[in-house]
Amino acid sequence: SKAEKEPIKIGVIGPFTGPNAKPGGRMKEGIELAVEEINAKGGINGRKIVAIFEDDASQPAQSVAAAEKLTTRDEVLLVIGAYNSACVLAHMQVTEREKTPQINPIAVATAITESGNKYMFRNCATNPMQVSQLADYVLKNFNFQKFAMLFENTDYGRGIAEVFGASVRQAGKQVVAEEAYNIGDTDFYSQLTKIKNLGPDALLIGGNLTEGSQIARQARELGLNVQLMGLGGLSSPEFDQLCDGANEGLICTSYFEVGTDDPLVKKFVEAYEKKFGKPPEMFAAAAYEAVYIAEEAIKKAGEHKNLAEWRQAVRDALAKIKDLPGVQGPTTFDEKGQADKKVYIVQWKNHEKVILYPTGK
Amino acid sequence: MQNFIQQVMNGLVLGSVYALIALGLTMIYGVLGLINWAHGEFYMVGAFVGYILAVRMGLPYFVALVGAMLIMAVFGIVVERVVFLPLRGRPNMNVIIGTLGLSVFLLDGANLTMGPDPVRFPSIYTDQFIRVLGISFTVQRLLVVIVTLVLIAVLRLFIRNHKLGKAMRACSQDLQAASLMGIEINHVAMITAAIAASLAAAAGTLIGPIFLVNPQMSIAAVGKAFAVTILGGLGNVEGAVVAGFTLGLAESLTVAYISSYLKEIVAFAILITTLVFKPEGIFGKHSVEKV
Amino acid sequence: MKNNRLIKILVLIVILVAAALYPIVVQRGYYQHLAVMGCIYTLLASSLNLIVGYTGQLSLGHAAFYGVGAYTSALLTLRLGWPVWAGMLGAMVMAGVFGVLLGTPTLRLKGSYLVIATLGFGEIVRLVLLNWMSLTRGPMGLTGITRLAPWAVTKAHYFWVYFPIAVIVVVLLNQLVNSRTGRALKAIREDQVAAEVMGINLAFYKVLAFTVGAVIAGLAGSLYVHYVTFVSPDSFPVAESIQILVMVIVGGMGTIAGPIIGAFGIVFLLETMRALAEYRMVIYGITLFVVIVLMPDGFMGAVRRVSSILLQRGVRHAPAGD
Amino acid sequence: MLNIENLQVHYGRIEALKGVSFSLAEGEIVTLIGANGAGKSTTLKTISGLLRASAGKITFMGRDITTLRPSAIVNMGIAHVPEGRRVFPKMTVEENLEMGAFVRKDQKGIKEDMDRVFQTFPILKERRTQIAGTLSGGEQQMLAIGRGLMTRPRLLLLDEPSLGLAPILVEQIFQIIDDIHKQGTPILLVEQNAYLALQVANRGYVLETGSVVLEGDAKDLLNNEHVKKAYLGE
Amino acid sequence: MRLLETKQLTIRFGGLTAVDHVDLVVNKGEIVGLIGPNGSGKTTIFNMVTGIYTPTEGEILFGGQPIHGAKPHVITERGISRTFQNIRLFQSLSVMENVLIGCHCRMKQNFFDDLLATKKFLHEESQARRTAIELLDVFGLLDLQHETARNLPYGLQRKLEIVRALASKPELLLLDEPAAGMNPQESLALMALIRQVRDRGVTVLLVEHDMKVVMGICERIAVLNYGRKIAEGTAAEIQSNEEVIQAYLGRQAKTGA
Ligand SMILES: Nc1ncnc2c1ncn2[C@@H]1O[C@H](COP(=O)(O)OP(=O)(O)OP(=O)(O)O)[C@@H](O)[C@H]1O
Ligand SMILES: Nc1ncnc2c1ncn2[C@@H]1O[C@H](COP(=O)(O)OP(=O)(O)OP(=O)(O)O)[C@@H](O)[C@H]1O
Ligand SMILES: [Mg+2]
Ligand SMILES: [Mg+2]
Repeated sequence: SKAEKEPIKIGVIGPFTGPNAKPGGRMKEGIELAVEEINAKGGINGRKIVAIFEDDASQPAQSVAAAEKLTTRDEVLLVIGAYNSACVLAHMQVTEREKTPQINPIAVATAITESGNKYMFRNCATNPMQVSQLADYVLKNFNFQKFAMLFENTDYGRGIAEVFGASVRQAGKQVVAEEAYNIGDTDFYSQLTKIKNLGPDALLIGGNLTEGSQIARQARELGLNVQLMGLGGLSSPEFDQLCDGANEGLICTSYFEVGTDDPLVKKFVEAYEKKFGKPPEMFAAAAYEAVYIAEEAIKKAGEHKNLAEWRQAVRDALAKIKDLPGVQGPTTFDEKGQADKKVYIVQWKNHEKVILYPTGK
Repeated sequence: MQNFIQQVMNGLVLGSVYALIALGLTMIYGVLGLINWAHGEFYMVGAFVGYILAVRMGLPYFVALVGAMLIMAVFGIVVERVVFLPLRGRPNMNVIIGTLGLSVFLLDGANLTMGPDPVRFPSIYTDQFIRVLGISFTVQRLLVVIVTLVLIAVLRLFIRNHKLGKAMRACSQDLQAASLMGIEINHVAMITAAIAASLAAAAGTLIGPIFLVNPQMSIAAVGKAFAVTILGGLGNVEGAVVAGFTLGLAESLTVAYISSYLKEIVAFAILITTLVFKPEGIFGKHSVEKV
Repeated sequence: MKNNRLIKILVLIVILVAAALYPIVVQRGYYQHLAVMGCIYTLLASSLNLIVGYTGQLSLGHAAFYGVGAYTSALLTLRLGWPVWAGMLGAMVMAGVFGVLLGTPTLRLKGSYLVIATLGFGEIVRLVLLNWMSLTRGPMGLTGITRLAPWAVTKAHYFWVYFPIAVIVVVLLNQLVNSRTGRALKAIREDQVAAEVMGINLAFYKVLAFTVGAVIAGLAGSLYVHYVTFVSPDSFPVAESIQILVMVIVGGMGTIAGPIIGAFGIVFLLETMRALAEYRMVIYGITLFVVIVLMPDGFMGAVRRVSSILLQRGVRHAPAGD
Repeated sequence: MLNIENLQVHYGRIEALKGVSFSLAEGEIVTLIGANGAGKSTTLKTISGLLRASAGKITFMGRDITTLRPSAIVNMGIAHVPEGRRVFPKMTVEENLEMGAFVRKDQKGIKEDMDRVFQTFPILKERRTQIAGTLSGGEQQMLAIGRGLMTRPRLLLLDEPSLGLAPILVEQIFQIIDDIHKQGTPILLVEQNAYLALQVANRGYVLETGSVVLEGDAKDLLNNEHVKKAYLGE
Repeated sequence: MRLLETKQLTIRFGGLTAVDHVDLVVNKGEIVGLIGPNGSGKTTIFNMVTGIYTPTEGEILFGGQPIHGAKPHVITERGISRTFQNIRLFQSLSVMENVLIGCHCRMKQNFFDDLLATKKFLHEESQARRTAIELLDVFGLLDLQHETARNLPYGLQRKLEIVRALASKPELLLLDEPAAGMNPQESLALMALIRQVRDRGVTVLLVEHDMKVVMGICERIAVLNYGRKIAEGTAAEIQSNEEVIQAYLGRQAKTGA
């Protein structure tokens, strides 16, 4: 019948304009690629899928409107997104109320999966997960006594500082500086001068690549020659480009590495490079993976005439996903919808990343 | 002490940035009487122009700087004709909304054409360091301060000695009466917009190599520029300069000696406290309204 | 006079009935959501209009009152377990206090100085919300905020509550601006010195305008927060203040209908423009500029101009001889 | 030297001038009189380019100036002392006078003219460094006239120069008008004080709701019954 | 009975003494003229009496009570109202609204009465409207009550300013050059109006350069020069005072305006 030929609609919320338009764009690319691949294989259960992208410009109110539109006007089967934790926290009550399953590939605030929302699934490591892995690694492998932290004044940056600081103190080491900055700041000389004066052994940058690269460069300009550490975005090729060498030696966590020999990753990197002419980075990978997780669940859920039932079935299928291979490693959701994801720890050496952990790869 | 000197130096660089951006803003207000909400975007567009000239076309840095200023002067004239002119003489709020339209247009236009990604804008001076007495900074930073001071001096001379300066003041007080004095208001308006835009271009091209260039750079800049403009007294060129440096130093020292969380608040707190005690800005002259 | 009143009441009834039917006719939750947001923005725009349009005090800090209301209501219900209606009252009181706080120091400021000072005030409030971690949880925001009521499940329910609230507030504002108080505000807008010499206490009425405006914006904040059930400082940037101002000006400031038209108009316009994808904001920018140049007095001003032309025509066609 | 033909001016859709024609010859003082709102100021503003005519023609010294911009018109030598003073409120008295000489380059002549203005209005000399916005009404009026004279015009347009001036100054102003005239500068004078205006003028035009209803020799108009009744209050 | 009295009233702006130890008395029911050369301090005295400027020295007594230093709105409530040398109407409001604003300080309702349209509101409002209509009628402006103030011709704007001032039910009315910009015909009509106002029990203090008006209606005239009072007396006395002629009237005063 006609209904069966209708494509399956997936809603995507992300910042396609505004301050985070850049990572938003990567996210979009990852999704476009996955959708294209799945449709090329003939879709899911014989149906094509379409992604409907809605911009939230990183503003919670707009994010709510986007979720409302996707769930009630476009009547999508499931939602993927968004980028900012504040936006997800704002709109997740919409998807919950509409009983629409949501996969969140990027936003890392713990509260997202801690609130008891049965329709929320996250396929990336939370802040505490990645930060404590980094802290463990650094504390175990280096003999640093004094740590400094410079982080963005957002839930993301604050969360990093909190977890990292706790680990450091627990190990009996010292946090000598905790400095904040705002997104969009460009000059960090003041903070870095202050930090330099306190003589730390290592500096943790808790922020995104734009500000992170500035911090790395300005630290070098000021002659602050300490071990730099970072998270997430600081492992991307763009970061390396923007740093102009200032990232040499920086240790950083990474959800996704192009250089591993996992066949899934290889295939993804190849296809992405072909389509977009550049290597993928973590946000593209996470979003790409989210589409495949959705595919698996939709496939398992089977056909339903009634949208509400169908959504419910997809949700239940998501909850049951176990060891589903993906470009960020296997996905298994716990009862809160959080996937247990390991992260890589890498180090920038001569514009290349050397994987420090896990050592086997 | 060393720390203090370094922080003062940091503050001076920041202050130059603020002053340079605020100068154009205060001139447009002073002469045309309009609050240009899109001034941050002037700065951003100027930075991109400098970037294209210097990096993509490979022109020497100073050639790119002058080139960007000239190109943006033309840009300023176009904006004056197309946007400011229809808003001339309209109430404040309409001007704000009208130039807000321009600002949104330029910002998202840049997002579309240049992409949202930040780009690096290296100059030969970004990798030359000066290290004395344990304080350090790049030559580019020093350049920012020096070129800013030179531009300010030139601008002052120009405004003081050229008849245009007087014409600008007259225009800001009564456009019609000014035209009756034989002042060609349209020329004054265009020249003002041209100067303001080219100052913004200078700011963008000077600062681009220190930081990064991306469409979003306009947003952070404009709030500060407004604070500086008001602190210095609207339309007051000297005021903008002093206020710019004051704010730069205040921020730098706040981070150093109080808390980096308060850095942003300091700007606005200074602004509001000043206005409460001196409603016409630090350098505004207070005059009783004659009834 | 009497007739006029009757017509007004009839119009009001028609509007109310139409509104009550809206969520029934328009089933899609999305459009219902827009209508709910329209009500909230109506409160915001109408209250800003009191300050800007009627009193002539150009303010770019309105989102601060909105934010204070939202946070107050959220914290009172969340932390102290107050019922939602009490949270709303608390939000209004607290926002009102902030209204006095902003109104008083800006008494001496005029024109552009006032604009920038209010902008600074808005930023300070946002930054405090962002940095006072122990109270607001800073950038993390507050989650799990109490819903309006246990029975308020769908957006239609919210609309049925929020719309009458908006109507009541607008009716009260309409009454206010046509009274002695309203005239005093308008006099201040027109000429402060003359107003004072006519016996109007400048300080009192300016602060009053800011306070009443803030109270209503605080109410809007409370309505917002019990609807979205999440709040973070990101929701109240300067851009939000400007957006509200755009609604007031584009609708037609200094009129009662203007801000309402502006609020619903902009909410729906921006959503309709989603179809333009990444060109949305570029085109929005151009639209704003063109609208403000072509309709300097906003939509209501344009309506008035057109109708006066039509009326004039009518007079001309009337038979000669008085 | 100045010729106005069938001048029409609109404010929006309101027609303020409905086809006004008049002329002014070399060395003449011509006065326009008329009730409030007759269109006198509108006429002057149109001549000096502040307003655009919707029809009609203005020629000055044989050149069509109807569509020129104010600055060009000033450069041709027409100075307009506008109604309501319009001094630059935040400039000092001295700066205001300098602004009057904006298009001139002869530093010496400017200095001389400035001294002459101070001689004519000694109070301005006393107030030299005061901000013009805080001057009394009459002082501002003097300043506006002085600023107009600083242009050293070939034709002077005066809009109600005696407004708000003390009687002794009104006398003086008319004396000055006479002096300027004697030095050969023609003047187009708009005045409420029709009596004085017609006394000093060579010819006059009576404007009523946007049209010229009477014109003639100033002396004749002084004795005209209609003028006497409507404008001289006799 | 002394209604207004200034004692040694002085104000300085920087180095300039704009008003210099002026003693002035206005009795109830009088029309008093205040004249003097431009810049002699007339408007400045008005500004001090109405609270816009605070005197540097001296006192202002109104009905025996000191009012110097009080806020303008308080002084208006006490019963002094004024017009401005440069017309300051509420330009974009209607004629009626302008007058109702004049009634402001005589209306007794509070904010909540206004907000909730209480009985008190309705009563006060209709009372004020009645006052306004009556005043507008007297001044021949009633037909224009819905017109926007800005659209009125100059002469009528001056009249409206007077009506607005009267709406606050003042005991003392200060008029600052009400005849400026009026032609002789219109000035005559204005004189009649001012007399009428006085006959309604309002005391008038008048600043005016049109000597026909001043000499025609003022019972007493005070003359200022350089901020000092140089003469005081009846029209005839003033007109023949040599110092006043020198400083202000000029030789041909009688022929002119
Ligand atoms: N800016 C304006 N907008 C609309 N109408 C105007 C404007 N300026 C003047 N008018 C109208 O044009 C007509 C002529 O005005 P104008 O100022 O020329 O009169 P006037 O003869 O100079 O009077 P006055 O003696 O009052 O100065 C009047 O009816 C006036 O109301
Ligand atoms: N705010 C002020 N600052 C400085 N000087 C002032 C101020 N107000 C008035 N003056 C000066 O005080 C003097 C008196 O001014 P005022 O306006 O009282 O004169 P006036 O008698 O009303 O004159 P006119 O008849 O011209 O209106 C003037 O010389 C004026 O320049
Ligand atoms: Mg006139
Ligand atoms: Mg005066």
